[in-house]
Amino acid sequence: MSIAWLVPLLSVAAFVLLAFAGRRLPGGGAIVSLVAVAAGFGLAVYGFFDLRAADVAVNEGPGPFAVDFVSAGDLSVHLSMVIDSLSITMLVVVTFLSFIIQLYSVGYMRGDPRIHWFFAVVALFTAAMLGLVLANNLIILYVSWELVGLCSYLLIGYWWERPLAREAAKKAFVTTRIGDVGLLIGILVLFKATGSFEIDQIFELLTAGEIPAGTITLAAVLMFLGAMGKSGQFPLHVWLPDAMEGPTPVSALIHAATMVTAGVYLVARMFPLFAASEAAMLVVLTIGTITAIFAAVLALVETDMKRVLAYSTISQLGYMMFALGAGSVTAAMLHLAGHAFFKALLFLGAGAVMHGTHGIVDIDKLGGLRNKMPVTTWTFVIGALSLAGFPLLSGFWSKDMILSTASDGGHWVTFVIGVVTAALTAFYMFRVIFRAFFGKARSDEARNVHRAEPIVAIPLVVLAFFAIVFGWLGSPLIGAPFGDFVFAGHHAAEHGESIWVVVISSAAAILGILAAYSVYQAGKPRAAAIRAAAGGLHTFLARRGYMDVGYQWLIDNVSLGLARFVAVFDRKVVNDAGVDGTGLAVRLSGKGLRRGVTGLLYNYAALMVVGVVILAVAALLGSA
Amino acid sequence: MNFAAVLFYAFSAIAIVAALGTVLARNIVYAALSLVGTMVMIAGIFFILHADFLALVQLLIYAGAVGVLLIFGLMLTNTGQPATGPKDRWQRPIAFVAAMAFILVAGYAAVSTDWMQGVVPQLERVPPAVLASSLFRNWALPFEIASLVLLVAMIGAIVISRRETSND
Amino acid sequence: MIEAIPLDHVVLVATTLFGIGLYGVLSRRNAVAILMAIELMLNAVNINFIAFSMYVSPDPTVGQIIAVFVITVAAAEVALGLAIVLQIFRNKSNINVDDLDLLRW
Amino acid sequence: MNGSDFAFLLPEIVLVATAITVWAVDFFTPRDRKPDLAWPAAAGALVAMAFLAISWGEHREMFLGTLRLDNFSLFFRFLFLTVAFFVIVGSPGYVRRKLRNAGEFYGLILMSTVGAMGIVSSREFLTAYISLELVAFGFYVLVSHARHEARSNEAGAKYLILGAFSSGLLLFGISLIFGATGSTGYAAIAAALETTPDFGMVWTLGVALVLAGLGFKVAAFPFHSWAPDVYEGAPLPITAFLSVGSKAAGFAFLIRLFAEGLFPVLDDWRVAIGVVAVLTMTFGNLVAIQQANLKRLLAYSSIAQAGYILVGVATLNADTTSGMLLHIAGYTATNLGAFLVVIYFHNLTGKEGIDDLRGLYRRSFLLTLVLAVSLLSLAGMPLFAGFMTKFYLFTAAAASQLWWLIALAVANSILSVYYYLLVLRQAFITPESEEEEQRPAFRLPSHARATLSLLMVLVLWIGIYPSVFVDAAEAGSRALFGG
Repeated sequence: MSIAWLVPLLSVAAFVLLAFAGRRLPGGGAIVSLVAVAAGFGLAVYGFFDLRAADVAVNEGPGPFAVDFVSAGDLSVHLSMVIDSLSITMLVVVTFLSFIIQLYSVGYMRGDPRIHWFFAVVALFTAAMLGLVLANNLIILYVSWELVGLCSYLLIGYWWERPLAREAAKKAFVTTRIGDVGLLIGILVLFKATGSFEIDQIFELLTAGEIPAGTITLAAVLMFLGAMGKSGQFPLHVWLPDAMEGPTPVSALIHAATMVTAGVYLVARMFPLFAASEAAMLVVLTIGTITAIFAAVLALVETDMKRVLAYSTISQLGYMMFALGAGSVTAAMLHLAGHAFFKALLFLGAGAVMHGTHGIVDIDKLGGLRNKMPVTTWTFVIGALSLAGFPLLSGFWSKDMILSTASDGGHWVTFVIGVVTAALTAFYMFRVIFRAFFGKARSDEARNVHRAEPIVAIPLVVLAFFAIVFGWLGSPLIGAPFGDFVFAGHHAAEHGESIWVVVISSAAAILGILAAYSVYQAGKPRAAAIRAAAGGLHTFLARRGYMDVGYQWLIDNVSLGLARFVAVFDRKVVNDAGVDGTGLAVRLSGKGLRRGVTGLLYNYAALMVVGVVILAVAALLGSA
Repeated sequence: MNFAAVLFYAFSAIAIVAALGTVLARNIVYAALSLVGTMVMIAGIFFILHADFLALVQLLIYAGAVGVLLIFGLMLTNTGQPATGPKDRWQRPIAFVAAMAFILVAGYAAVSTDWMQGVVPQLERVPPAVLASSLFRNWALPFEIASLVLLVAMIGAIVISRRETSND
Repeated sequence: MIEAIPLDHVVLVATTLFGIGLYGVLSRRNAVAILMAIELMLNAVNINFIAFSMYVSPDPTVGQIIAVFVITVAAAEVALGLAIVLQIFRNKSNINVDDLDLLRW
Repeated sequence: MNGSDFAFLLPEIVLVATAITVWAVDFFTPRDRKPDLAWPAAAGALVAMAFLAISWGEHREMFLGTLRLDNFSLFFRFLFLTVAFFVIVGSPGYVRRKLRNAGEFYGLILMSTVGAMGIVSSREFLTAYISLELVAFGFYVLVSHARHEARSNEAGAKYLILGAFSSGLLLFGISLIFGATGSTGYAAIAAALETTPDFGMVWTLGVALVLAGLGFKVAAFPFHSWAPDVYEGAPLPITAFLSVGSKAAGFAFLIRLFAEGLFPVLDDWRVAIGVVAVLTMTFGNLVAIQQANLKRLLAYSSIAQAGYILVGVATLNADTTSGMLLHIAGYTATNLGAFLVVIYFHNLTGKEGIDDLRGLYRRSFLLTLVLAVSLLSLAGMPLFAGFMTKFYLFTAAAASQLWWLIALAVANSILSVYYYLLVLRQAFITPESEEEEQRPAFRLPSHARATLSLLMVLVLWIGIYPSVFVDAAEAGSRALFGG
């Protein structure tokens, strides 16, 4: 299917049209973006069947096809893309969700003055995400990767009048860029070792054993750093909860279903590289496990509905990562796809609540919504059940597959943590449900909530359907067709799920739900009592483990401090009244340096002489 | 030691003393006069080094034109006001350290290097005709560019410092 | 007759003059005095060029030619420098480089 | 050298003739028409560009090998003419508001361009040096051109004094190299180094001094101190010219010198230049974060950019040279775009603070767009020139195994995103006061729209499909390294 490049290109075209003429189109030109992505979806489905007929697996696609991009001297960059089961799965999921969520946005964003900009950026985001998925070339991948980040920045800060949104946008951008440094250096390391940016060529050299083991580990870990940033893995997860300042459809599309899975996709795409290094796999496994449990615990105390979902996303991404670390691309991808559906559903449900209550998301202020918005309530419950891994729903199958992978691989610590996380997941999701949808309304807004309009409700129902059935693709009951389609190395279906894993994980989910019921629904005062008993622990969690504070401290004291130091060095007039007033320590430490650049000509000249000395000394040392 | 060498060391010593005067003299006019003195001594060194033409150029341009220009500039900008205190009390010590370091390092490098690795010095007087032919044949291009530099400097000096008529 | 003067002595004189000029640039506060110190540096360079040209270069004219150009540029620099300094003097009645600190930090 | 060789110098001759004509015509032009002398001056640059085509693919040595017209010099000569064209075309509005002596102003820009074109073609210290002085003298005058403004005077004085001081250092260095090798020609120096490579400290000192002198021109730390002050004080179009033209000329000098003359000893200098590169970019980026004035921010940003290019010098080979040429071309288009926005913004509002950009997106879509494209490109975001060229440069540099250098360069380019976004935030996000919301939209002259759009297209072109530029850069690199 060599017309795959059309899929992202359609959305690029939509972006260009919307950015320049969107203002003049009715409804902000949403229709343009919708048509583009719908067509993309059609192409993706066609490609899926095409590929299914060809029966090929990950990295065994019908060969990458290329457009010459830069070709000069040693460095040639082809615009090459790859269609294999991995990318086509993502292609279908991304286009489908993008379509559904944009449809929902038509209702949700109605009346917003900048609506054309919203759809333009969503279209650009979709294009970038698709480019990332299709890339067979690490440069294309990196470019799309950055573009995805840029769109995320623009969309989180979409309501730029709000200071919180601006801060969140900046935080997301800076945090993910930290990971991106790793990715870029990792790409360069690979290029250094192989002389190629083409993923398939790199793998050829890899299987031929031409890349030294140390380089493999280094490259894999560096690339994983990029995945950690984008997929919100501990300790780079701090931006994701704050990113909920963006419009809810954005949270659903970008910060739950697609962009944040880019990290998981990257690891899956580069899986042969990771698999070649035990150390790298261990890093992925460990980080994934820590993330899964850490985020689930933080979700326990969060009262902002969207933020609970954000932590849940982080936790589930951790799940996917440890699935990869344990060696199963199939399980990770199944969970990725299934999660995309039910998490989008949950976010859109939360959005419907916000819409109905005019912006209330604090579950302490909600309650009793069940009667006023039945469709929202029950679809939300389905989503939550699926997420919790309730038997026979979508999430159940993928979670089982992940846990079996862990148990089969003998990763018992991870297995236990995975089960505990499953229980916690069920608990916090039903905490939200009982607090928000059941019981009595605790605010006027919750009492006067209005029902969701059809264009908002229809996507919910469609997504709820998939939240129930999608995971069946991975069910051993019907022969796990997904495992036949997406696999790397070995067929997942070959190691069928042992029944005791199924029992344990089902029990964990049900226990979690029951516990939530007993704490938040059955007996009234228990929640408060537990909170009181937990005391310091609760505070610790409510402050998100003080990680944001810690990072802020680091930024304030280390990086800004460094910047400030240099500025002072550059700025301070030496004879300023300030100098004599400042302490002796400052004078002793900064005197020689600070007088360097002061606006005074002779200081500048003196600095140049110092420079000659630096150069000469460095040359003598460097040549020695 | 022959006469030329004696002259060379004498000129050098005077040049260095005068140079010190240039950078140390409190009265700026004395400094300018010391500079002219240094230039004359350097012209002498040129002469001893068989660069007669350069010695002449040095005398004409420096001792003549530049010296006069500088003194002229000093007269124009001399307000007689006492200078304000320095903004950087460390200026002179740093300058001293930097200059001493430079002289010691570069001087040591100059003395310790075997400059004449296999080269036999020619030490012949270059006739002005040879110099001129070299200048206008081999170095015609830099010569042209130098003329542009002078043109730019001239126009620049006029643009920057001319007094304007009232309607200008 | 200049055989009695070793090349390193000439270079040493040039270096010393250059260093003195350097000191002048770094220590003077009068803009014209700084220009004068720069002249000193450029002249020291000329001594070097002429000496090297005589002693080591296969073509004894090169150094002298360079010196001619350096002198030209140096003179032009003084002229232009004085023009700017004069303009500053007109605007501020002062040519102390300490006071040239509108632009900083 | 025969008469027909002069045809290859026609671009320079045309520029000089144009400059002198403009100066002459200036006498007969009424005061209020003088700023329009920009058009003949710009036309001269275009004509010169046309004559440049003669040199395409030709390699000529003239004046006993002191001048070499090859693809390397062709690349830069074309670049300088482009820069001169855009700077002149971008000037009239500013000149009308702020400057007198318009004719001299444009003529001097052309003269400096001639100097820059001389530098890139010289294979010999004296010719290169005197060309460098031609560039510098032009700039001394241009920087102090707003002669009634204390800031312009001050910038001019600082630039002249420090420039002369750096020339002194450079010349002393050249004299030591001359003393050690007996020649000023790069080829002869390289040959001498092959046979008698050991001159010990004199050699080290000589090269260090030359590097200091050239470091001054490209504003590398710690020879950069003049740059922010001079950039801030100079008339805006000249700041733009300085930040791209003068810098590129300095780099061209450096690259040719190291490739053709000092290559045998380059290995001794890689670490030293690498250290300077890292200091330069780190310093530029860290201080840029603190700036409130747009010009000053761009000044520190251009210091940082010099640091990236120095990475290429430290790892000099055929590949990194083409990387540097490409990056310089991309940086030139990008920075010109950014400065033209600042110039037009200043013409319309008289302001140049970052705060003053508030609400820009509402007042002029084009200005905001070009500013965004330029800054994102400077920040090295994908799709824009800055990413592509930096990527190409760093990838080529990676072959040197100087991993610490590459890693720090990449880290720096990511650090820099922060302050570029701060500027964009003002333009896009920071809310206006009610009073400010009443301000009318800008009206840009049509030539401004045209030049801005052209530069934006260039930046995107280089960022997305750089093949033709890569080819040109590689041709330039091959001229030095063969192959």
